[in-house]
Amino acid sequence: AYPQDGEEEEDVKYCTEEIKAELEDQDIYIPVISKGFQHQFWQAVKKGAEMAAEDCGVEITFEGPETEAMVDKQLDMLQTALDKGPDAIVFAALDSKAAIPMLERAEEEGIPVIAFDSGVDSDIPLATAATDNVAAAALAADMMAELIDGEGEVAIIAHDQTSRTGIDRVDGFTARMEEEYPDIEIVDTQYGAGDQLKSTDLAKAIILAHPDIKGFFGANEGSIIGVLNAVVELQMEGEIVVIGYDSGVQQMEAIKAGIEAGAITQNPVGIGYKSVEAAVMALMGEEIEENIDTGFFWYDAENIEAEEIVPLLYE
Amino acid sequence: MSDTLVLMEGIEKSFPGVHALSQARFELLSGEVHALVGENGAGKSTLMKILAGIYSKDAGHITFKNRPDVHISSPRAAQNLGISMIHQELNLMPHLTVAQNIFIGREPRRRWNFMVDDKKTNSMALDYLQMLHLELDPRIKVSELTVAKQQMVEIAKALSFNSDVLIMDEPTAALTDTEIDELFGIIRSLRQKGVGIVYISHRLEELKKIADRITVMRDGNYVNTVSAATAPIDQIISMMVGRTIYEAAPELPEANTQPIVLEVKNLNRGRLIKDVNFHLKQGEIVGFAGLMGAGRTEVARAIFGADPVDSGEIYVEGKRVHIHHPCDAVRHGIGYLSEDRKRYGLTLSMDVETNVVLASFRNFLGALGIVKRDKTRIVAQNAVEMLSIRTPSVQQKARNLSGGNQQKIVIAKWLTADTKILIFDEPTRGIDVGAKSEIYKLLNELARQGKGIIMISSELPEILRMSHRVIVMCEGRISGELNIADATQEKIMYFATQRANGGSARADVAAAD
Amino acid sequence: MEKSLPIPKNFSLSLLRSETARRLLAFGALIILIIAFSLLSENFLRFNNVIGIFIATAVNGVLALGVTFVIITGGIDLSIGTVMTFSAVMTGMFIAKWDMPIAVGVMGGILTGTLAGFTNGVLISWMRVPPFVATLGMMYVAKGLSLILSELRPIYFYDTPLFREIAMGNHFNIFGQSFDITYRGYDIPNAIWILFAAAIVGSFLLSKTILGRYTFALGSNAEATRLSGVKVNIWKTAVYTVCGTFAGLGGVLMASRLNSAQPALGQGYELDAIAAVVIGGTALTGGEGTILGTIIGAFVMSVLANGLRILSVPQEWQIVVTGAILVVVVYIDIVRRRQ
Amino acid sequence: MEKSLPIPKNFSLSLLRSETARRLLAFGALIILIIAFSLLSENFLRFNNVIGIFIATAVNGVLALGVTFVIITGGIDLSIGTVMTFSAVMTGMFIAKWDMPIAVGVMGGILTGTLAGFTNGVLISWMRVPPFVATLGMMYVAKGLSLILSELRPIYFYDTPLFREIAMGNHFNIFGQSFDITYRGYDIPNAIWILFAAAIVGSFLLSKTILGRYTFALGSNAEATRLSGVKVNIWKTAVYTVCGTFAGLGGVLMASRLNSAQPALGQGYELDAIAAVVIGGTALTGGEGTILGTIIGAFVMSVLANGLRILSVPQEWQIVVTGAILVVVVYIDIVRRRQ
Ligand SMILES: Nc1ncnc2c1ncn2[C@@H]1O[C@H](COP(=O)(O)OP(=O)(O)OP(=O)(O)O)[C@@H](O)[C@H]1O
Ligand SMILES: Nc1ncnc2c1ncn2[C@@H]1O[C@H](COP(=O)(O)OP(=O)(O)OP(=O)(O)O)[C@@H](O)[C@H]1O
Ligand SMILES: [Mg+2]
Ligand SMILES: [Mg+2]
Repeated sequence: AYPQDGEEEEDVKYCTEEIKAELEDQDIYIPVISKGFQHQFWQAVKKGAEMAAEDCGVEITFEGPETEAMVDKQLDMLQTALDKGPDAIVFAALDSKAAIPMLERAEEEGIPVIAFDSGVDSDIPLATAATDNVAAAALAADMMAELIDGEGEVAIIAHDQTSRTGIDRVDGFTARMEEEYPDIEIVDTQYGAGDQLKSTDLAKAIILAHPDIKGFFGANEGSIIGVLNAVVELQMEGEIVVIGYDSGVQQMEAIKAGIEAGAITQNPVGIGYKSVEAAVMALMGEEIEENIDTGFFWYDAENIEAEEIVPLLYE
Repeated sequence: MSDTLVLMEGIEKSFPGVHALSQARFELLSGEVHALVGENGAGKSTLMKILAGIYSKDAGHITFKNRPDVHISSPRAAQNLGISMIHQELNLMPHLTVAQNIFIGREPRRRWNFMVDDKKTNSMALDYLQMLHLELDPRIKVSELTVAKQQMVEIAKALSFNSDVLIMDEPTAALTDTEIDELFGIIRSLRQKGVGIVYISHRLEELKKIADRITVMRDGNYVNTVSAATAPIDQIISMMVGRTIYEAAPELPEANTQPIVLEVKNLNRGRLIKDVNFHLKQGEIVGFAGLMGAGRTEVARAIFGADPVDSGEIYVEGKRVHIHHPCDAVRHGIGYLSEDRKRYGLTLSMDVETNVVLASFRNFLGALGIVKRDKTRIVAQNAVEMLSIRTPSVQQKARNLSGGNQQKIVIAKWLTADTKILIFDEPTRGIDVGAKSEIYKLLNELARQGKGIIMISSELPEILRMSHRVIVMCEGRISGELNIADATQEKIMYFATQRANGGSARADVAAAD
Repeated sequence: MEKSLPIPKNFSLSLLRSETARRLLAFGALIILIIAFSLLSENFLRFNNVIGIFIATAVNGVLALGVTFVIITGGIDLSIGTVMTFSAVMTGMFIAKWDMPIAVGVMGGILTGTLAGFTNGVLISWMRVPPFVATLGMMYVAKGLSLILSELRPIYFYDTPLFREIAMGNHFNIFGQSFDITYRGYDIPNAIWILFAAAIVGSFLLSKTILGRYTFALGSNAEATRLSGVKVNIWKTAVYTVCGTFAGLGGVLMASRLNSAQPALGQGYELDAIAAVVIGGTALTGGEGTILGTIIGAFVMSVLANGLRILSVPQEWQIVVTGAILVVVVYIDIVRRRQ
Repeated sequence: MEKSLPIPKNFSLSLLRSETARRLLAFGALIILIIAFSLLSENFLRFNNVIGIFIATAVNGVLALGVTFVIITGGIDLSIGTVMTFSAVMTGMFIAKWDMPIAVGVMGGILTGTLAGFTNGVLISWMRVPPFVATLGMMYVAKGLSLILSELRPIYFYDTPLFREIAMGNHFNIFGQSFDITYRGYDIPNAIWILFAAAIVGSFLLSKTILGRYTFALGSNAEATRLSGVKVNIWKTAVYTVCGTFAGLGGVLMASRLNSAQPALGQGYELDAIAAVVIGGTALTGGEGTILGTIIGAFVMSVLANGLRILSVPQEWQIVVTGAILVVVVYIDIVRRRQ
């Protein structure tokens, strides 16, 4: 196993039966505004959020715009959420700066805000439950370097060239390669909008354009599935070191089958859970940690069944 | 007074596959009505479109008001020179009002030359409409008018240019006699003012009434120019066709004793069709006469299932039939040839072959719905031959044929469908004498074969010549029925003006004659 | 001929009546939605939410206004979404990258839209590229250019706080006082006034000017218009240029609202705008349409989106409901019109 | 008049020539692209890449085939992208959730597309909703339903490995042997054969059958067709149904290739398909078009995408180039046709 950020803390849930009973009487409503809703990652976050809601006896709703480009639609959602008179808000900003006026309104109305997934450039959120995507992608770069012996050509398929996560992961991976591994060359970086089919065709073209390619990094679930499809369709299983991000059935199967070397997983369920929990704690007047690092982890065929990894993965 | 306004010489024009004009020539004096005649596809419209800046000529010279070699590059350029044209096909914007249509491109403007002055537009339009004795609200949308009224709007529009040269391409095709008289009155007063008028028409009997000179064209060539007053019609016709044509004396149709094929009872549709009852016998031609907007087209469309009706019963060969859609009508053996072929008759971007078999594809189907192309081609070629449709081949697109030949294609379509009842709505509108007499022959032949024919026509001579019986409509009602032996133009006019609110002055005049 | 105009007053009245009735349909849909949502949620009619709906309508409304012109000519403009983005990015370039004054940036942004629209117009009228194709091409080009110019990153307007005031300030506010007290100083943002001003300008252009007249004429019968000596190419180009200009304004509003130019946003917005136009009773076949209808259509869209959110309807169902309502409203409109 | 038919043979020949020429244009564009990319990158013409291009064309090509019919009638179908997804999801439901045999699932998926197309057809012909609106509504509805049915999760076909063979196997492979040696046993996948089979069926339908004749007639003049006694509503519905069926096939191919039904994908695919049709010389005004053109158009799109990727052109530039090429090809086509 490759535990990150060291320590394995024992998870203590804040919401006990008593707290749940107490909160249930108050009809607490906490809208969760995410960056998306169709992707599995967000569905896993939603699952975590719902678990926390269940544990704490509060009501949540979960919504996010269709693509991570729709900054204004997200603001509309945030505004509607505020108009519903919520008790707290849990929010993953597509563009943290653009959202500030809305957050100011929340502050004015005394509604506590918890940020998740990526932070907001503002001190309004009481806490942020997020993954350090730059560091996580850097870990992927390290693993890649190790697996290809520190030299050769690699390529990246990412989901989006403008979204925060897309930028951070590509930057994190690229920067680490440039700084630490001079003999590794990133020959191409393309973006497939998280669309499995487009990503497949992209990855295929890249592999064919660079016959000597040794490694491939897929920066989100849709992207890595594209890479895997490309490798399978070209019957090059095992010839290219494939490293992915997040989880999902297909990726996990590929790791077990040895087609994919391994992947970085965040803790989406944890993110969802922790952020709603933090919102509840704020409502209860508890002291909360400002940075809730839900961490990221490397998993591969060896540790995919491990106790500490399994809960982080979603199907 | 008689200065030469326009002189066109050596005009050449080719379209893909068609040499439409070769060494065409035309001269127009001020203060004359110069008729341009020729068979369908002779190139009349093409020649005039060149003068009006719509087509550019391939070669030749145009002298305008003694200015040699004027270049007319666009309709706007033509208008600026003082040339305007009423097109053979309606060219109106249906969503705009009458006034807006008349002044399109020349709207009276207000502030900054950018705002339109609708009040002024309407009042100016009203002036022109009144000049034509047309009772029309200039604020009404053109789409709500009948074809005839739309044609009158086109005429009003052309008049409003106050041009020196006014080209009228079959202006009377959609009009009835009263409107034609109004129009002729206007033409005469324009002539008085020194306007040169080009008058294209297939109604040769009109020419004597209105034209000063007649230029004849054939196959894109100039044939001759003659004086209207002296040249006999026969001579003009033989110049047009280059041969003597079938012109049998109108055979007086004998009374028909055949069984009834179509019976219509109590047909009603709003205020357009009021309680229409009539029958049609096998082998009979029933002429439907009436003024514009009398509701003849509405009745035809209603029988054909093209429009929904409020009530009414239709019997085909004694059996009650329910027609909700044209396909029901076709199934029961009824065919309808509409009055506006471009809008309702043809698929213009498709070839002649498809248009000819469009109503009868089901007769040419093999397994899996495969169309037997070889058969359809033969059928289409036969039809082209039979009706002498001028087309390079049956693969030519319908769009590229002249108006008259397009009309023949529509006729061919219904002949191919082999229906026993045929409704012809203005079958000879825009068709030259040669083709016209062929169509008359055809109608007679079809009647002899036992088909029942309804012929809607605004040309009274045609009605009188072809029909066994004449039904006259007025304001959606059948206002009279005449046996051909008793029918005269006067009697028909009398019934055609039997308005519900006590008749009209004009009817009295007609009856008094 | 004393009764030369037999039914003049009546007729124009009955015309008006049918027009009003038609507009009333979209209006009726709007009222029904508003009543339904108010009954189902007390939060719906809260002042802040109403303002939110208005703001959410502003950009889509402005885009829809522009494309109304194009649709009346019987054309379509698929590029407005990304042209809006391109304009926003250009505004950002002017103000944030090249340090120009705000006014220059705003003008530059709007003119970017104008230019894109003009290009569409030239392609469509002189080069006879069908509108769907020309504007589809422009959709891609504008999208790509936005990404290239912005170097794939949002451009922020932090150094020019006034820029955000364009949409979100309330300097033109006329009712200010009365709302100040009751609604915690939350005033009506300029975006809303700009939307209405744009609608008034659009309405003026469409119904009073020569441009509007030719817009209808082109949609009704372009060939007849040409044969009447109207320079149809120029006017068609003008119409697309107007549409692009509105898209440019939309871009400025969007940038101002977000206080940033987001280069990746925009695609798909054209469909919302076209849907608003269609719900507003403008026929895609051309020849008819109204600005009022478009504005109402835009409100139907945003009230629907907002109301479903307020009711916490699951998002996947929101999508289904939006699609269904679009078809139903248009269908009822058609049935009404046929009568 | 002996020479009543002066130039019959010649004429039909010259027509044919011009038709061929027109097709040749898109074909010419394709050739130029292929030559250019081959010169710029040696990898472009590698067997695997060529196969990659073919596979990448399969889904878009099948969608484009269907929408060709609709476009020839003068209509449009914006729903094919999400209907494809909906069909994929339904296939997944049948096979993976309800444990039906693969054949049933495939039929079910295709029929889902048929049904969606039929619904479009009914809305458009009987209820007179304009195609743009009806299919825009269907776009949303199909998208929402895909998400709802799949519960926002991909549906995997892991228990039925044969399913993936539909697109990616090579059971129909006829050249198998010859390629086996050189290309590491990499054969021509079924998806490619299916694309060509679909094209042949489409071509047969369009040019040989009554459906095809009426498709053209509807696009040329629907009212004249109706007044010829053709049941236009039925045939128009049939055309949209055919289009939906092709979308359904596209969904099955997509699901098979991805070995999963991805409910969130699909929107935007309709524009690619329409672009392919248009590049292939089919006019959006209706009345004309060919299947061969569409297939070539689809290949132009995927060769362009593939070549630019092979050359590692930055993606934002790829977008710009695609938009520009779309307009240029159509423009040249128009110029050619005018002559
Ligand atoms: N746009 C066009 N494209 C191709 N051929 C054309 C076109 N316009 C006219 N023609 C052909 O040119 C010839 C002359 O047509 P034109 O319309 O001038 O005849 P016309 O004398 O006006 O006949 P009609 O009395 O039937 O109106 C015909 O053979 C016609 O088919
Ligand atoms: N779209 C319409 N809206 C309103 N009234 C109409 C419309 N079309 C026709 N009418 C009216 O219906 C009546 C019948 O018109 P119709 O076209 O049937 O007359 P017609 O006898 O065939 O005349 P024409 O000789 O002009 O063909 C007229 O009073 C006309 O004004
Ligand atoms: Mg003519
Ligand atoms: Mg009539």
